[in-house]
Amino acid sequence: MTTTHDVHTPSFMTGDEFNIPTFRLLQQDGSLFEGAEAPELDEEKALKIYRAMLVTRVLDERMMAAQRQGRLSFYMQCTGEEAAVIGATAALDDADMIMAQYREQGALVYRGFSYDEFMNQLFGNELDYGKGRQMPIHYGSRKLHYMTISSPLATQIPQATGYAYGQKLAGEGHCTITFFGEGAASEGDFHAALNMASVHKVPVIFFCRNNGYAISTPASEQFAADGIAPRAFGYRMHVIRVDGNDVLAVYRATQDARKIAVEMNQPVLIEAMTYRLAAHSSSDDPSGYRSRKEEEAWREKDPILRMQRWLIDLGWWSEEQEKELQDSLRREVLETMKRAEKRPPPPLESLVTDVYADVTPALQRQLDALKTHIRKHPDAYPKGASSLDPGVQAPGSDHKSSDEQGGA
Amino acid sequence: MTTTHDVHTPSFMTGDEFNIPTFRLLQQDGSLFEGAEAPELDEEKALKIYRAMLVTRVLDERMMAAQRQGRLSFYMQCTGEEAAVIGATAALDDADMIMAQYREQGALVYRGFSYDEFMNQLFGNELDYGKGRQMPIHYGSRKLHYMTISSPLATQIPQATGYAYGQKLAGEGHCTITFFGEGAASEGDFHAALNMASVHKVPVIFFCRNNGYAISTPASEQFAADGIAPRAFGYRMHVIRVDGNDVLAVYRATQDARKIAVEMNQPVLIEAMTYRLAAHSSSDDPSGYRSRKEEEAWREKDPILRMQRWLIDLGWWSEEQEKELQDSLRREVLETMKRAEKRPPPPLESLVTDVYADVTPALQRQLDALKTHIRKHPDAYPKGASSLDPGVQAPGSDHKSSDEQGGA
Amino acid sequence: MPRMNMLQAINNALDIAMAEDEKVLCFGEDVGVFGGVFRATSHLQEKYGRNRCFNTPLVEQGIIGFANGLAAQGSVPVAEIQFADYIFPAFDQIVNETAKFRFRSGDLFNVGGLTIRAPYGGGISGGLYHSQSPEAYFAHTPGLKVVVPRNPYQAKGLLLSAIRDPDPVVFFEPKRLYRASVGEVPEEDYQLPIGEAEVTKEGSDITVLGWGAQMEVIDKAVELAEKAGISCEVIDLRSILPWDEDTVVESVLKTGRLLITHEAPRTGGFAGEIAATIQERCFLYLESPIERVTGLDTPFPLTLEKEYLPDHLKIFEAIKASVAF
Amino acid sequence: MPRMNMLQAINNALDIAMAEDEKVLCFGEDVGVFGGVFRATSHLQEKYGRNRCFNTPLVEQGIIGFANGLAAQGSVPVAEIQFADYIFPAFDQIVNETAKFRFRSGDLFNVGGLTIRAPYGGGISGGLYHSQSPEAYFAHTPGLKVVVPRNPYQAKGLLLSAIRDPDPVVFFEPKRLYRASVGEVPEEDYQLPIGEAEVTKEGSDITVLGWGAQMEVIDKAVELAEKAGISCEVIDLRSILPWDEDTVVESVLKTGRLLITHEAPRTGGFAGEIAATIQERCFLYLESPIERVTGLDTPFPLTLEKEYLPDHLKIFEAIKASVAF
Ligand SMILES: Cc1ncc(C[n+]2csc(CCOP(=O)(O)OP(=O)(O)O)c2C)c(N)n1
Ligand SMILES: Cc1ncc(C[n+]2csc(CCOP(=O)(O)OP(=O)(O)O)c2C)c(N)n1
Ligand SMILES: [Mg+2]
Ligand SMILES: [Mg+2]
Repeated sequence: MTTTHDVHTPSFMTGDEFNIPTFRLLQQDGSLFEGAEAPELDEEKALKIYRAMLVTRVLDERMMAAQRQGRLSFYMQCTGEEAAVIGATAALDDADMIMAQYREQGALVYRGFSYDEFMNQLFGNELDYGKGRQMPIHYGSRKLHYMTISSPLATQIPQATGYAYGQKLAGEGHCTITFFGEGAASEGDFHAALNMASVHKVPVIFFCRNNGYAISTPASEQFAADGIAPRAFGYRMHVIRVDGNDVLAVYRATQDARKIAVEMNQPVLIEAMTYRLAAHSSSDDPSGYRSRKEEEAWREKDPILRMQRWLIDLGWWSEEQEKELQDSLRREVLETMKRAEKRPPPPLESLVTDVYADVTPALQRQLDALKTHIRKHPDAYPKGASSLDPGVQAPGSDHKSSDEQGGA
Repeated sequence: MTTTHDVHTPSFMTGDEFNIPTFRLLQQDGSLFEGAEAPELDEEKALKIYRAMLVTRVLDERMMAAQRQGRLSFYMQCTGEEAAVIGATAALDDADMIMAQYREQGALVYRGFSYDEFMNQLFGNELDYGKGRQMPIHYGSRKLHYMTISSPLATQIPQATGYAYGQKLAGEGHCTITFFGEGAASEGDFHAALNMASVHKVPVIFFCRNNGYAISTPASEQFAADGIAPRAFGYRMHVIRVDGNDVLAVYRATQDARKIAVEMNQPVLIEAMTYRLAAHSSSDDPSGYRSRKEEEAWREKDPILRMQRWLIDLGWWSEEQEKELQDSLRREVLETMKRAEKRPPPPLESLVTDVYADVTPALQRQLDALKTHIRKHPDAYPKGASSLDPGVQAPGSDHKSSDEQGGA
Repeated sequence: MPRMNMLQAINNALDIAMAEDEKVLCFGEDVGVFGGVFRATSHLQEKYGRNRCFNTPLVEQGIIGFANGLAAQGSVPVAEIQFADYIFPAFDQIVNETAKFRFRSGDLFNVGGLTIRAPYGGGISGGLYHSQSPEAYFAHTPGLKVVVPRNPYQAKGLLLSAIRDPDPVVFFEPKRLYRASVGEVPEEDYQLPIGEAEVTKEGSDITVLGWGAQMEVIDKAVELAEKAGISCEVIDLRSILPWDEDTVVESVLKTGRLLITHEAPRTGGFAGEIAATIQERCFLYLESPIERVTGLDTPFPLTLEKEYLPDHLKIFEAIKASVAF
Repeated sequence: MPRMNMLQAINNALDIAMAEDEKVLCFGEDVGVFGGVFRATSHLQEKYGRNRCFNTPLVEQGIIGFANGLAAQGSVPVAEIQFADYIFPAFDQIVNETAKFRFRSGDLFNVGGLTIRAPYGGGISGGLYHSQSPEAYFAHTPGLKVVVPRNPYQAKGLLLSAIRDPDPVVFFEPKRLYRASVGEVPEEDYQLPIGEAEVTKEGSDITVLGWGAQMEVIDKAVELAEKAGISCEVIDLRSILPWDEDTVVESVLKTGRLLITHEAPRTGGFAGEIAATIQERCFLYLESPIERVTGLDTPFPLTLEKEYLPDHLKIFEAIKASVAF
């Protein structure tokens, strides 16, 4: 069962006997570390990555502002972690499955989720693929192989193991990546997922964004060990720790991880060391549990700036391009936001559809009763009434919505 | 957060980079390994340990036979794992808490649980501390600091962390040990327990009996790593692997672990490498999933024989003593079994007591209705009727039973 | 027609489903080489390979998490939980994930392919943790279907439907019937409808409703009642969620009386839901209060299991009381 | 008397309990320095130290497992689950362990000291996973007590009782009332009884029953009803398990009508249990079917939350329908 040698005096180990290094390529000034080699990345792809990082940042800034203005009920930023999320996504095949936690909108941006698609979800309007059922930031896209976000933490991790097992049987050479925070990694589901992936030789990449906090709980109160990485040893799983603010290192590590997953059918754990620069969410105020100084120190390590400098050094990007892009992105966000806000809510029927493949008789009865009730008190239920009364409902909006689904 | 060095080429680790040795002292012929030193253990204690191992073995043999004769509904043997369980228990303070899985009757034997106490539980009679509510082998003893067994696997592991945290706050220098199988260690509860114990610096010893199987599932389908031990690295927890059939090594390792727990307020993981020599339970037949040859190889490593040889070499034990003890134990088991079998069942009230500290009005109504019903059909419910009808009920048995509880 | 016990019928259904569709996978604790602790998956690994029928590590939350992912991917997992008593570590994956997968994604993704099988119920001297009947927990969870078969024929037909149903199904197998219940079962593929109750006996004085192993118990009680001159209509609910209100309503409108029985504790058990619905829909037709004959509001006992269980005598007495009301 | 909102009242109760008994500990995700995401545990770490009020790792099954062990040891843990929606990973520890601890050990060991607090319910634009009302799952679990307060005064008195109760209590706090519900709350220690409902308004035509945040909604509906000439008796159940059958029975014997409302989905919700019991105990006195006004049998929605919720208008209409039956 075990292949180890005997000893005759008791010796305890703690894991401090060995070190897990951090893989880094890019310094904050945009130059490579001595001895470091940039991954193969042509200008087009590098700029695609960079643009996705910038789009994500701008989207986050604008939407957080919109939330503060009361236009949006809730928001969560990826800010500070764009390199980790987008670097990893760029290293995958676009048809690989992504099962994310909630702070990974960058992955969607990279794969081409449009501003409109973001906004429809954020405002839960009739075009939201999720039909206005989940809180803002719970995106999903079938065409982009991005599993709809679910709030309960870590549940997606064993699901990723299962999804990837199915991919292995299908034999089309795809893998699944699952993103999660160092906090979520405390859940029992994490342990189950890694163990099953190892035992069943599953092509799945477990990507931990170790951003130092789970809401207010610092990593030091989340676990006593040197990060998440050493947990891989418990499952004899390939593991690498990477500087999560270093897009080149993340890209390269994920490329290699994908090879291990797809070619050897073995799971890999990646721990990306990064920092949640913003508040946990629009409901949070970090000043209660961490210092400005700490935040400032990490702001210095901004992953976008780091990549920008590298691109400028290479001559692939310029300050003018930067300014122009930022301006146009801001404009675009605002325009799409205005569009999305104005769209009607999903139809009343959406309350009972998709509970099952078909609406059950009991649910149909409940819907009918609700319709009768709302017809009695239309003013009390403006959203529900709007889809009941053809005068209020945008003509054909119902149909449009299901049309749009085709592109989900 | 992490203290490790940087590298600039990606390097994946799996844990194969380091080895976890197995701590062993005693060879199968009863002599110590070269360089090995026996733990301090006087004759009296050594014989107490040995006797407990033998009592456990004899109890298991007889009760399994009784099960086969149909006298008992179910049974589970500790056979092959006596050294692991009893060696560990002997290294503790008698007031340390034990939270076991179900195969650890040896610990109770060592602490002085009587044959009568075993039998009353096994037959679920009126003297069973558990009032005939749980299946056989679900022992518990408050006075012996042995938590009542619960069938759902691994639930006791985080409970042990909590119990030990309470002990730490109480400041009386006690710790908790929790026993579990390598199968149970796959549960999410295990991961939660270790992580919380590390973070909160809890005096708890996690003792894994890695006996190669979880019912029919071999360890190789339970996890891919080198045993359970490397999981400790994920939590920066002290860990030691020990030959579980070597009572001296287990004793010594647990002594040291207890020191770490109680003096440093730090948790320890012990992985005892052993083998489940018998079937999983009386409901199981291992011939469907493992070979006789494998079983034979492990039978050669019998932990009781190994200790016996050591004792005989020391002149603390003899073949005559062995025979005499075995014979008297067998007799005693049979006699107590007969006594226990004949005892009446727990009273009908025991169906509704202990659900809450006090019987609720609704439960009282349910009990009253049941009594009325049974009085109508006494023959259909001989056990329930016996405690209803004072003629059938042993006089004062109710009272005796609660008397006995005083010693639970 | 061959005779099978319930285990053989279940094994046969799994065999047919796996033979027909290579996307069907069976897994769980000890289901591989050993064929499951009750042997419901016997020989499936041999026939379909280790990739499609396998042991999992001992972690129910992982088993169902894994199964949810597989189903989302398009596979058709049939996950076994060794005992229904051990389904609770997977409760979050079932209640928050399985049940809400389609709804929350607006049907972009679903886990409709998933079937969760678990041996369930009492009567085998299993005590607290090998006897529970947790159907009511799942019946309060929109998005799930919950099915309990009463005999081998039903088990095969309903399990095949469950596996092919577009929604996730929790399939509870009354384990005390595994070997005890034997009957004729067609060798070929067939399905029985999910969501439809079955009137197994017509009668006029009272409707007696149950599911799973209680159906045998009901039959014994009804035999006594009929001897006492009471004409009973008997209904096997079969699907706990969604449940067939209309069939029950129709029956109660006729008989004017209803008795519901289940092994689970009374408070919060599914009989309460049925009673609440029926008193509403049949208010003016009820001639006596709807009776519930259930387990006590306690954990499941051992030595006094017989006293705890809602047996035929308790049902018989309740039938008499209802008719005499 | 000072005015407090529900959060302040809860914080005050915890403070009193911790000051009085050093065995009382508060822990959970973010409850330490931060004082909990809703700030229910504000300043407790400051006052009582990190040993008695602390953050746990993010693992609900561990939090409750740990709490069970602590309670068995003799401590008095008050464990917070950040949202009731996230209690399900701990379901096994609660349902199989907490609830059965005393019974299975014949009272050798118990976890009666345990209280589990969780913010619960809808109305805060929380969607599927920040809105659930899972009380019925726990109410089907003998061995647990389940309590839901309706306002700050009730919250403080019931929480102090829960902490000191000899049985484990699941304490659900209607989070939409946290800041919205403000009232007079005595500064000193007091307890309110667990297991007793409260008649908050007397009336003669119909009994309207609820708990938690629904009580406010009921009050609005009743106001409309009284204006329409219908005299309503209002009952706050307060304890879901054990529940106070006698108070409800007494009221229904008087009014002849019963309406029960909760936010949770209808099927398998606790209103079903109440209806089933009351139709049995008040059969001959009921003048109309017992009505249930509840959430739909779906996961909790977001954009159409208002349409989903059992609001005062739905209750008002149901009151009218019941009286007009
Ligand atoms: C099962 C569960 N428990 C608790 C929560 C509440 N919650 C939401 S986010 C969060 C912190 C997560 O931290 P981490 O995993 O580190 O991710 P990060 O926010 O840092 O990206 C918590 C406790 C939840 N969503 N699900
Ligand atoms: C939560 C849970 N799942 C499944 C079971 C059924 N079961 C009982 S023992 C067992 C195997 C345990 O193996 P291990 O932990 O290695 O202990 P061993 O029997 O080898 O001592 C299983 C699967 C259970 N009791 N609890
Ligand atoms: Mg984090
Ligand atoms: Mg084992």
